[in-house]
Order: sequence, then structure tokens, then C-alpha cells
Amino acid sequence: MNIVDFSLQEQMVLLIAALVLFTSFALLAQQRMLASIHVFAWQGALVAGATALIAAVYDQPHLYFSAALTMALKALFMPWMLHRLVNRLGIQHHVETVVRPSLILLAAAALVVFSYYVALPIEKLSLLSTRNTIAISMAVVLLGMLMMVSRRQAVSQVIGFMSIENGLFFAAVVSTHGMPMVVELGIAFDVLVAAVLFGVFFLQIRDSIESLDVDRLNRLSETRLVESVREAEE
Amino acid sequence: MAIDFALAAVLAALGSSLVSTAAHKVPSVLRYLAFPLLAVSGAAATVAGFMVMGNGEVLVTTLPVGLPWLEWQIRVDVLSALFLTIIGIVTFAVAIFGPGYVREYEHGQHPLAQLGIFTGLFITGMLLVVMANDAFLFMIAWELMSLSSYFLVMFHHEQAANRRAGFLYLLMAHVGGLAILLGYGVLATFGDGFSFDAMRAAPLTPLWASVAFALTFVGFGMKAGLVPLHAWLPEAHPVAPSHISALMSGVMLKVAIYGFIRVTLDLIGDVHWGWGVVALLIGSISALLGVLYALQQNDLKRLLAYSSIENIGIIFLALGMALVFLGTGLPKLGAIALVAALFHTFNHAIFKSLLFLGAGNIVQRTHEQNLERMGGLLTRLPYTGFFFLIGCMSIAALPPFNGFASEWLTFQAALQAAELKNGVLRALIPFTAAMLALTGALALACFVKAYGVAFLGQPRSRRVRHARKTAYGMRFAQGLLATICVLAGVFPNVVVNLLDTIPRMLTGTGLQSATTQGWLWLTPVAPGVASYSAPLVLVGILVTWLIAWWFSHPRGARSVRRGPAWDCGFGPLGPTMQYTSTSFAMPIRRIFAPVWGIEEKIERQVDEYGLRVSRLSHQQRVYDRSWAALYEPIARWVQFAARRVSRLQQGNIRVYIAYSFFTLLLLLWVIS
Amino acid sequence: MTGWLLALVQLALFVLGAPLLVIWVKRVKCFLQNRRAPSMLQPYRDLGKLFRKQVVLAENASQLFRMAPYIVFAAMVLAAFTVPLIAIQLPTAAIADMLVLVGFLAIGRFFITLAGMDVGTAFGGMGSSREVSLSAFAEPAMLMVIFTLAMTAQSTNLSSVMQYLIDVGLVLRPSLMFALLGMLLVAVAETGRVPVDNPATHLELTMVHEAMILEYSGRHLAMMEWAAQLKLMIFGALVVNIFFPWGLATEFTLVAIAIGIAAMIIKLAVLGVVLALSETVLAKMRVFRVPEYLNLAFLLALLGALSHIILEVGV
Amino acid sequence: MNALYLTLLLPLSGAVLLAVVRSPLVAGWLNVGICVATFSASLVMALGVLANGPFLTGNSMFYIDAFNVYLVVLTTFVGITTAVFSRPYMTYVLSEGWVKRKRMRLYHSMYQAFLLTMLLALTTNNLGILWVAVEGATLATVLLVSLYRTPESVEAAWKYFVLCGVGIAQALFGTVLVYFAAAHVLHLPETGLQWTTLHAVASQLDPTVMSIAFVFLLVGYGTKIGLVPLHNWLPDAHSEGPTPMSAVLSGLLLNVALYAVVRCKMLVDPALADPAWDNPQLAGYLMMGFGLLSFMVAGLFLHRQQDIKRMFSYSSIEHMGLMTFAFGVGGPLATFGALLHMTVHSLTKSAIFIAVGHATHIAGTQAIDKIRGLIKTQPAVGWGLLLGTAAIAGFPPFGVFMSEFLVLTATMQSWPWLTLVLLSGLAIAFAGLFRNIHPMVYGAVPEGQVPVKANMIPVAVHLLIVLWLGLAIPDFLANWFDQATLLITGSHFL
Repeated sequence: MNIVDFSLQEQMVLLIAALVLFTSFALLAQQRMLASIHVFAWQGALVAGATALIAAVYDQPHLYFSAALTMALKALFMPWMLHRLVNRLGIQHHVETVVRPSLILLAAAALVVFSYYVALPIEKLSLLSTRNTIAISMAVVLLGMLMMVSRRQAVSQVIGFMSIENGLFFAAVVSTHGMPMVVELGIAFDVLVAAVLFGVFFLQIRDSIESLDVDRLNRLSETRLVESVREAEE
Repeated sequence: MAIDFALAAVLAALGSSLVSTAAHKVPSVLRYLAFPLLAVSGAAATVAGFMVMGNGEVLVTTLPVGLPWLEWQIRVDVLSALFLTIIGIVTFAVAIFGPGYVREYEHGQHPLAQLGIFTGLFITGMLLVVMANDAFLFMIAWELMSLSSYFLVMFHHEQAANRRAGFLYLLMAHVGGLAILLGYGVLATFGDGFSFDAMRAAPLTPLWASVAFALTFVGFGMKAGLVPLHAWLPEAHPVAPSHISALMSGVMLKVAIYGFIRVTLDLIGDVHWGWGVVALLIGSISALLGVLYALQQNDLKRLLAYSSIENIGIIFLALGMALVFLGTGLPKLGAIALVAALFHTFNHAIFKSLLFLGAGNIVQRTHEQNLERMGGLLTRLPYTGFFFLIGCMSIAALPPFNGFASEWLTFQAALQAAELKNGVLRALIPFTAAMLALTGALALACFVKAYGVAFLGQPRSRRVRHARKTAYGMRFAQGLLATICVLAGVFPNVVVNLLDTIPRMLTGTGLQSATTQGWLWLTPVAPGVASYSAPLVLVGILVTWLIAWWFSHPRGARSVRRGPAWDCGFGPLGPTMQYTSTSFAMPIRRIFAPVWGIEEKIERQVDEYGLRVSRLSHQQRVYDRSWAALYEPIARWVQFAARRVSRLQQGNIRVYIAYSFFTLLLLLWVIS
Repeated sequence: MTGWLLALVQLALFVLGAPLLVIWVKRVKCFLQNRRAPSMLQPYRDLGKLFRKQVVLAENASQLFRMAPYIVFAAMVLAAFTVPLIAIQLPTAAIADMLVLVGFLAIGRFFITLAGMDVGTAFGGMGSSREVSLSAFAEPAMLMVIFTLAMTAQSTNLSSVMQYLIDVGLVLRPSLMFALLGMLLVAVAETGRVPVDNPATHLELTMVHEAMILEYSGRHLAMMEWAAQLKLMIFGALVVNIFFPWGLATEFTLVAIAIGIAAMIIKLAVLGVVLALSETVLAKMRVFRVPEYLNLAFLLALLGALSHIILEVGV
Repeated sequence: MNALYLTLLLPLSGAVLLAVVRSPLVAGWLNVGICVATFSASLVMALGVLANGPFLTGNSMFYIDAFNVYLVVLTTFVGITTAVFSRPYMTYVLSEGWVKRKRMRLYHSMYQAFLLTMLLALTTNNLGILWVAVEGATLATVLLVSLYRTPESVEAAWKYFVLCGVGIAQALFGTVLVYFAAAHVLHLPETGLQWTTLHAVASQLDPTVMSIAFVFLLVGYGTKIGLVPLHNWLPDAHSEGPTPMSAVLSGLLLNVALYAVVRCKMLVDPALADPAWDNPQLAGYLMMGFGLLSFMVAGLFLHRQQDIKRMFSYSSIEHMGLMTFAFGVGGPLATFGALLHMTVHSLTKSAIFIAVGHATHIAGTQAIDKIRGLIKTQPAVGWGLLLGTAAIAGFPPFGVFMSEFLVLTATMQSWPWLTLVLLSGLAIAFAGLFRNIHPMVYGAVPEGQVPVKANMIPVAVHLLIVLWLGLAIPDFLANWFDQATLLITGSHFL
């Protein structure tokens, strides 16, 4: 069916989906630390909004709760925590140089097409108006991974990781009206702990290699190990 | 009844390994408890074997362990019985020999407990292999045998060379075991089930039958030490304590033979003559190369180990003939060849153990393993010298000893090749027989060298000069085996009668006319065709000897005067003037030069005029070509692959994430 | 009974006649080389002298050294037992076939080589080393010859083979021709004659057989020498009686046996002349040329076997 | 039922309790005690299952059947032995000053938390909770990997954390998709993640969604299993963390991840069986592919190791690969073998890691070429290591041989030519293991290497059990395996 046949709220859901996708692109393109944290916060907010909207449209009361949860976690707590960390680590003005940004954006676009192509057979059986959102959320997940691959900054990697989680939440919400409550709670708990642990690790990494450049975390490598031993032998 | 004896043997062996656990507290427990138990086990196994071979029955039972749907199945038929007997006799001899041998280990840091435990397990494994009636128990027993013998090889693990040998041995044993496992897998797949009875019933397509044969041939051949899979054998056998070497060379290789016969002739059943050709060729090559390498060894135990390869080759040659005959529908001739093979298996077990025990005796008395440092031992260890001589004569196939009898049978089988339809086979078999003849002659050269250099001449080192007399147990063990050599050689009919039951069971036909002429005459094919009377030969030799001695010996006056050796007027003699082991083998080394990899280094210092050679040193290393040919390439390939693979993990987390990213994409693309 | 008696007579002929063959060859050679020859009884005199003399043993000679001569001699006598000289189908023939004959020769070789190494002189070791190396080639060749015969006559039993050849009469078999040539070469090598070895010299570079028995004296030496002569006789008898079996007595009548003896003497005499001729015209070859020579023998024997398989029996 | 709750509550309370206990010694003993209690609870529960079959409880929140009951017992058991080992070992670590007392609290508390997550993952009936638990396992252990705070350990922990996080996120996406598929079949979505419910309706689930879901689930949990090429975190985490951690990681975590995958496969297979779908074997093929790849690659990695713990972690990858392959092959024989292999592998491997811990303690290093002559220095440790390696290398009469035997035969029946690959892989892996183990246990002792106070009882117990399983599988275990086989493949084996 066509978008014009949808009710206004449904159209809004689709619109939000598009915005979420856009924020992922923005995250990919964004090279300034603080800015990307803010974008991430917006993404979280959008996911929360979508949840609330779904709750309203298909009146699923428990979704309100998870919307609140998402809002609190993804849009407020985590950005705030990252913010604090970034300040503490003194990298708030850090600008990351991504190699061939245009190429990456091109790849990102290709990924969107790909995930649409993958999800195409699914939508046949989708009862909901929000069927293509599966493709969108899959794309968000993949874009998050792409971001993790392309960024050397530990913090931006974490942001990528979190945006993957956003994608998951979004998928769960818009395609299936949310998971059972207990699962939601469990996931939220995990995410929370993860966020804290990330904070811990930033400090640990910082202590061990005086930087957050993950490319310098390469002590443990098969090739390295062998070479070192060969040196020892010589 | 017999099966009780067989199980009792297993239990006794297990018990011996159990009591040995106390040996690290009380070393003497090995001598007073463990070895006697082994003797009991050996005796029981021998009794069981003879009982079953005597009345040709088939005994079956199951033990309440194993897989839930497949308990351990035990089956003792005449084939198992023969090998039970072999294991039993040698184990008995070793158990008698052992106490005297390990006594010296009791002082010092040697882990005696380890020795005792794994000796017991080793024998348990071998006994169970020949008694197993399902692939699962077979494999367990088989690997138990390999693993425990590996630990025994590692008994002297201080030297790096021994460690290398042990590693190689374990690796080869494991690979061989896997090949056998796969072979059984084929049979089990077709015969739904791991029990041998199911496998016997398995309807195999010729292709899969050949696959199974190939796998088992490789697996058992690897254990038996067929060229080119033999490289581990001369490394591993010599480094174990000598009585263990005797068990490994004398018995363990035979267990491999057993497995081969069991699978090809019993489980697969209908054989194809092509397999016979393979076995024939590989066997003759192994025999020839084995003896050639043996001839070049200066380490007595290495020499014996290589000669084991030779004899295994001979056995497989005979087995190959048997397969050819059976595969071309000549069961009578197949029976002759099979009996010859089994007879030689038995003989080799006996005299090779005898020789290894003798070598062990020397090693223990002189702490020398190198022929170049021995000499003149006959006057110092007369008993060992005498028994070792008998062993040498048997292995060199001299009438009327047992080695000759079996090789004679092999030749007789080969000479019946004329009955084959296929002209190529008719030409091939006499040719392999000629290879066998060459092997025999070289074996004689080899053991003349071994005996002459070790026992005759003058001692080449101080330790050897002061060799002391041996413990009675060790003497007795050697004497026992030597007696068996003579008896089996002089009364081959008895042995052949016992062995005859095996082809009867496997193929339904036996030797009709082997012993029709009575106990005195051995006529495998027909009296007119060929006959051999070992007893008369022995009597003849003795009588002529006596007559000659009686006539020539002067009465009364002192007929013998001792004096310095004449030596064409050179002299006085020094031990360094003798022919060494290396120089003795030189002509043959020169003739067959391409067979070995030879590194020779000659340094000469001449005086200032360059006329007189003041100092001359000659170093030479003879190494096995199979290394460069087969083993190193494989090792290199694995190293190369490992190096390539290790690039996969070069430490950058982003690359890792990329891996999982692209894996995901790939899979998604694949499924949609 | 007569059979056993005849066997003993034949054995006696073998043992006592062996020196004659040697001296006969020697005399022919002398005649060919215009030298004065020793009398026909010379070898007997030598043996008798040796038997009377006292034995001088090296200090470190072991028991094996003293036993060896008797064992070697006994082995040769047994070998002689199994080779038909004047008659076939003797009861003794069944004791051992051609393979066992080879075995007897091997016993002799085994002990003579060990004896050579016993005292521990360089010469002895050298002789033994060479002996075993050369025989390692001679033996397979001989066995190939035997295979050829055995496959022709369907038996490895000497007298059966000869019986068969007599029965079928003269058939021109390429296999037998090759076998004969191979056998001749092997016989020369095994009996230590020129060009393989030279019984007449004690040059350390060349000698094989003599080097091994250097340390022997008295009756031991006599035994060794006699055994060597016996060996020559055995090979002679093998060659002539296998390839020219005519005249052998097949039934035990006086006439037949008389014919058998006469035929044997003539055949051996001819062989002796051939041997003497060859030794006169040929020169002793270097030790390491001998393997090539023996390879030739092996090749001939192999050709014999193959030509039998290919040419003489249809597939 | 109560036994089940006890099994879960004990480690939970333990985690809380140990977080506050200050003295490491007390904590160590408490740790052991709680583990013993948990084990006995799980034993009671197992007996219950044995008596009256699988049960569903906690308004169908927990489900115990033949497949997970023995894994639960196994988990608690390995928990005990490792705790027994960790008590003296961690005091040694403490005395070396590698960790501070404060972190010991973290260690013990997290140890219990880890066990909790394992047990939760095994016993839950809800795919979502399963995911939560597996993720929780990562969170519980990640701080332990970096316990020593060396640069390497921090790096290892970071990789562990991020890679597993990403992986597990994909698994969540897969779970969402499963839920999505379920939502169209059964219309009360609250139960839409309950395994039992899903399994009942599995054949109606939409194949397309399920296939995509399975890809995400496989890649996700496969990261935890350590399937090549998703395995990269595993050697680092094993080699840099404290040895008891390596033992439980190798012995338990990998098993649980594999368990998760198999549970999902049990849902996917019926779904794909629907005639409209062209490739019903898809899940099996994917698992076979991953398994074989991991098996071969890990075997090659073994040849280039310098760190003993790293080496054995690769051996774990190899064996997990073999199990994945076996489950992928499917069929009663292969599945039975795989189930058996899960048991014997986790027992043997944890035993090996315990022995390795003592060995590294003796030699004072993890570098393979520094460890020498163990058998002479301390025969117990040397033999433990040697026999353990022999067992893991698949030598009879140890149980690993039996399971490999079954798997090989199964492969022989369905994929004859793959057996050659498997065999060459086994040989390569074998050579790789022993070429390194050999010089470590044998040979002369380097000076200054002295015996230490080592408690080898856990190793002995493990190896004895493995030996026992190799000689004779007890009937009740065989029956559990058989029922599990029935669940997974739909046909009995025995």
C-alpha cells in the first residue's frame, strides 16, 4: 500500500524512522566529538519518541514505560555520561580525521539499499503499516557497525555501538510493538551496566596507552607475538 | 575355559601396572611383584592361545563396559589365538628378563613407577587389540597400546633426540590410528554398526572396499613400519629400555600385522588381487631398504630396529602373495602364502625379541650401544654370545633354524606363481622373490657384521673390556627364546599344523599336503614338488661334525698351542687395527650408494713436506632419505599455512569488527 | 636300502673326489702355461700334512673360531648329500631341495666369515666384508637360476628337476641357456676362482677367501681347504648334472651306476678344462668390478626366468 | 522447582555477599562453599528431572529439559572445582601483588555473578532473557579479564567487551526478528519469546524472517562461541585474564553460547522445513561451514603459539568448531556425539587450564619456551598437563575420543569426503599441541624452578570422569543425551 493511505500517526512513525536513519548518517559524517555525542542524544530521543507514538497509536500502555526508559537512558543519561568523560579526558575538542569520508557515506548508502534488499521478502507478511522499518533499523545497525569500523577513537566507537543498540530498540518497537516487559528491563539493565563499564574502560585504556586511539591497542596479535619471539631468539 | 585364561592374562597385566604405582616408594616392587604378574599374564595368554589353536574353536563374550548400545565384545578365534601366543611368549620372556635389567634403575632418579605402570598397560592394550570384536574396543585398545608405549619411549627423556623420537612416534601413531578409524568408519557405514560381526556382513561396493583397504593398509602399515611410513620406528624403538624395545619390535609390530589380516581377510572378506600387488611391492621395497639401512647402522639397537622393518617387509610380501592368490581364486596357494606369512610373523617375534634382549644385556653390562666401541664380548658374556648367535642364525635364515623354515615356505609359495592366469603377475612374483633372495643375502651380511663386530675380535673400549657376567633371569629368558627358535626351526610341521587352522577359518581351505609325509617331512605343495626335512638336516650336520671331529682330532698329545696371531707377519695386534662396523659395511655402501643420504668428511694433516700423513680423521653420517622425501615437505607446508593464517589476527580491533561486519553482510547476501 | 647305500657311495665320491677336481684344473692350467704340474696326489698329501700338524691358535681366538671349520665342512658335506652326482632319485635327495642347498652354502659362508672376524685382524675383517658383499649378489642370481629350473620342472627338488629334463629329452630352451650362463658366472664367484678371486695368491688387495682363513693352521686349515674343494666339486656337479643330465643313473643297477660314474668323470673333466682355459685367458678383476660381473649374472638369470614365462608357457 | 530457584538464588546471593566480604581468605572459602551448595541444589533438581521428566515453571519463565539439565549440573560442578583451584591460586596472585585486596572482592563477587548468568541462560525459557544472560556473562567477566591492569590485559578486555558487545547486539536483532515472526503466528505477544511456545508453533513461522534471524543469531552467539572469523577476542581474553577465569570461560561460557545457537536452530529448522522454502538445511549448512572453518584455522594457529594459555584457548576454538560442525551435520549420531563432546570438552579443558595455572605458577611465566621439565620438577602437574593434553587430543580411552569417534562416523555416513578434512585437521591440531607440550613437560629442569603447593585433586577428578565417560557412559546420562537428541533432531539415537 502507499503512504498516502496511512493515518497521520503512521506517517509520523515513518517520518521518525527516516530521521533516525538520517541521524545515523550524521553520526557517520560527524567528526567532532561533542557534536557526535549530541547527534547520538538526538537519535535516542527520536527512538523514544517513536516508542511513545506507537504506544499512542496502537494504545500499548507498557510502551509508554519503555519510551520513558529509552528517553532516560539513551537520550539523557548516556550523552551526559559521555559528555562528562570527554571533558574529563580532555578530548571534547578532539576532531577525528576519517579517511575518505565521502567513500564511507557512499558505502553507507549502499548498506541502506542492501538492507532494504534483504528485508524485502519480509514486508509481504507485515500486518503493520510500519513494515519497512525493519529495513531501516537493520540499516541503522549496519551503519553503527560501519562507524565502529571506520573510527579510531574509543569514544566514537562506543557511540557507534550505542547507535546499534538504538537500531535494535527501534526495530523492536516499531516492528513488534516492543518486547515483553521483563526482556525490556533486562536489556535496559545490560545497556546501563555496559555504559558504566565503558566509562571504566576509557580510564583504564587512557592509563595504559596514554590515548584513546584503538589502533594503538595492538599488542596482542599473532604476527606481533611471533616476531617478538624471533627477536628474542636473535 | 580358554577365554578365562585370556581375560586372566588381561587382568594380570592390569594388576601389574596397578601394583607398579607403589614403585616410586618401594622400587623393588617392580622386581618382586610387577614382573611376576607379567609372567603370569604371559603364561596365561600363551596357554589360552594354544588351547584355542589346538581345537580351533571360536569363543565370544562381552564385557559390561563401553558405549551404552555397544558393550565391549571379546572374540578369540584361531587368528587371535596365534597372536595371543606370540604376545604371551614374549611377555613371559620379558618378565623373566626384566627384574635383572631394571635393577640398576633402582638407584638413581629413574621413574620406575612410570616404567611398570605403562609396561602393564602396554601389554593390556596389545592383548585387548587381538581379542577385540568391535571397532570401538579395538581402537581403544590400539591407542592404549600406542600411548603407553609412547610413555615408555619417553622413559629416558633427558636427551633431546629421544624427545624428538617420542614426539614423532606419537604423531605417527595418532595419524595411523586416525586412518584405521576412518577405515572402520567405511565398514561401519556399510555394515551399520561398529561390531565386527556387522562389518563382516557389510555389503561393500568394490570402490569402497578398496578405500577401506587403502586406509587400513596405511594405518597398519604406519604402525608396522612399512617404507616410506617407517621413519619413526628406528628413532623410537632403540631409545626405550631394551626389554620394551623387545616388546615393541617383537610384538607391537605383529599386532599391526594382526589388524591388517583381520580387516582385509576377515572383515572385508572378498579381496581383490590388486591389493595383493600393492602389498607385494611395498613389502619387497620395505624388506630391501630395511636391510640396506640396517646394514649401515652402528648403533646395535637401531640396527635391530631397521631389521624389523626388513622382516615386516617380508611378512607383507608373503601377505601380498596370499592376497594375489586368494584374489585370483587360488585358495590353496593363498593358504601356503598366508601360513608362510604367519610363520614368519611368529619367528620374527621370537628371534627379534631374543636379539633385543641380548642387546639389552650388552647395554646393561657395558653401557655401550655403539658397535664401534664393542668387540670380544663372546669371551666375556658367553651365554649371551651363544644365544645371540642363535638369534643371528635364525634371522639370517640359515637351516635348520626357524627363520629359514618360514622363508622357505615363502619361496615355495612364490614358485607356484606359474599357476596364475595373469602373465604379468607370473612375472612379478618371481621377481619379488628375487628381491627377497637379495634381502636374505644382505641380512646375512648385516648379522655377520653385527655379531662379528660386537662379539668377536678384541674389545674396542674399556667398559666393554670389563663387562661382567649377567643375571640368571636374563640368561634364562634369552635361553628360552633361543630354544623356541631351534624347536620351531627343527619341527616346522608342528607349527605349520597349528597355523593351518587359520587359513581354514578365514578362507575355508588349508594346506592339504603340508604334513602328509609325517612329522619328518614338510611338503607344502606335494612331496614330489618340494620337501624339506629339518630334523634330518640337524642330525646330518651334527653327525658330520662329530665324524669330522672324531677323525681329525689327534689322540693324546697336546694338539693346540696358543700363540700370537700371525696376521701375515704384521702385528702386534691392537683393537684399533680391526675392521670396524663402518668399514665392514663399506663395500655394500659403495655399491648401493644412491639408497642412502651419506655425509662423509675426511680431514688429513700432512707434515711440512706434504708427504707423510700425520693425522687422518674420517667422519660419516648415513641418514634416511625418507625424511627429505616425505616428512619435511609436509612439515614445511603446515608451517607455511600456519604463517598465512596468523595474518588473520594482527591485533587491530577495527579489523576484527570488520570481520564480523562482512561476515554478516556475506551471510545475509547468501540467504536472500 | 640300496638307495641309502648308493647315497653314501656318492657322498664318498664327492668328498674324496673333490681334491681331484682341483688338482685336475691346476694340472690343465700348468699344461696351458707350460709349467711342470704337481702330481695328482698333491692335494691329498697337503691335507694329510695339515691334519698331522699341531694347531696354533691366536691368543684371543674364541670357541667359535675352533668350531667353525667343522661346521663349514659339515655344511658342505650336507650340501653334497643333496646334489645328485651319479644317480638321481636317491632317498637323500628328498631331505633338502635347491633352496635348502643355498641355505647350506649360507651356513658355510656365515661361519667362515665370522671366523675371519674372530681374531680381530684387519685381513680377516676385510675378507669377511668382501665375502658377504659379493655373495649378496651371487645368491640372488643363483636363486633366480633355481626359480627358472623350478618353474620349468614344476619342482625345486634337484633330482626331480634332473628327472624331468632327462624325460623330456633335449629341448632347446632359451631360459636354460641363460640360466646356464648365469650359473657358470655364479659358480666361478662362489668358488672363489679367477676372475673374482684367486686361490693362489695372498695379496691383501685382492684376496677374499684366503684372507678369512689366514689365521687357521693344522687340521682346522685342512677342514677349511677341504670344504672349499668340496664346494668347487658341488658347483661343478650342479652345472654339469642340471644342464647336461644325460648319463645319470635313474635305476639302481650296476650298469647304470657304472655309466653314471663314467659320465660324471667325463663331464667334470671337460668342465675342468673349460675352467682352466678361462682362468688362463682371464685376469683377476678389481674387487669393485666384481659386483658388475655378478649383476651380469643376475641379469642373465632374470632373463632366463622371464624368457621362460614369456616364451615357453602360453598365457 | 525450589531446587531450581535455589540453584539460581545461591549464586545471586553469593555475588552480593562476596562483594562485601573483605578478607580474601574468607572470601575464597565462601566462594567454594557457595559453589558446593549450588552444585548440590542443581543435583537435587537433576534428580527431580530424572524422576519426573522436564518441567516448566515460574509462569513458564524457566524450562528444564534433558538438553539443559546436564549442562546445569556440569556448570555448577566445574564451578566447584575451579573455585577450589582459584582459592590457593588467587592467594598466590595476591601475594605476588598483581592485584589489590579490593579487587579480590570484585573477583569473587564476579565469579558468582558469572555462574549466575550461566545458570540463568541455561535454565530460562525466554529467548530474551537468554540474550540478557549471555550479555550479562560478558559484563561479569570483562572486568576480570583486565583484573591485572597490565596494558595487555586492558587491551584484551576492551577487545572482549567491544567484539562480544557488537556480536551480541546482532543476536538481539535476531531475537527481535524471531519475535517479529512469532507475532504473526500467535497473537498474545507476551509469550512470543518463550521457547516452549515458539517450539510448538515453529513449523508455522515464516521461513524468510527466520532465516534472516538465524543469520543474526548465529553471527551473534557465534562470536561468543568463538567461531572463526569472529573468534579474535577469545585468545586474548583467555591468555590475559586470571587462570581460573580462563578455565570457566573455556569450560562454560562457550558451551552456553553454543547451547543458545542450538536452541535457536531447533526453532529455525522446522520453520525452514516448509515446502515453500527452497533450502531447508540452511541452518545446518551455515553451522557446518563455520564449524569446519574454525576447526581447521584453529588447528593451524596452534602451531605458532608462544603463550601456553593462548594455545589452549585456540584448542578450545578448535573443539567448539567441531561441535558446531557436528550440530550442523545433524542426525542422531552426530548430535549425540556433539552433546557428549560438550561435556567432555568442558571437563577436560577446565582441568587443563587448572594444570596450566599450576605450571605457570611453577615457571613464573606463561611463555612456552620458558616452561621446561615439569615432570621432573613436579610430577603431579606435569602428568596432569600431559594426560589432559592427551585427552583433549582425542586419545582413547578418554571420553573426547568417544565423542570424536561418533562425530567422525556420523560424518562418514552423510559427508564421506569431509571426514578426510576432519582427520587432517585433527592431525594438524594434534601435532600443534604436542610439539609445544612436549618440551614443557619433558626434558631437563631449568635452574631455579622449584615445586609449588599445588592442589591437583580437581584435575584428577575431571580427568577421571572423562576417563569414565570414555569407558562407559552411565545410563541416566546416556538417556539424557538421547532425549536431547530426540528434542534436537526429532529421532531417538539409542
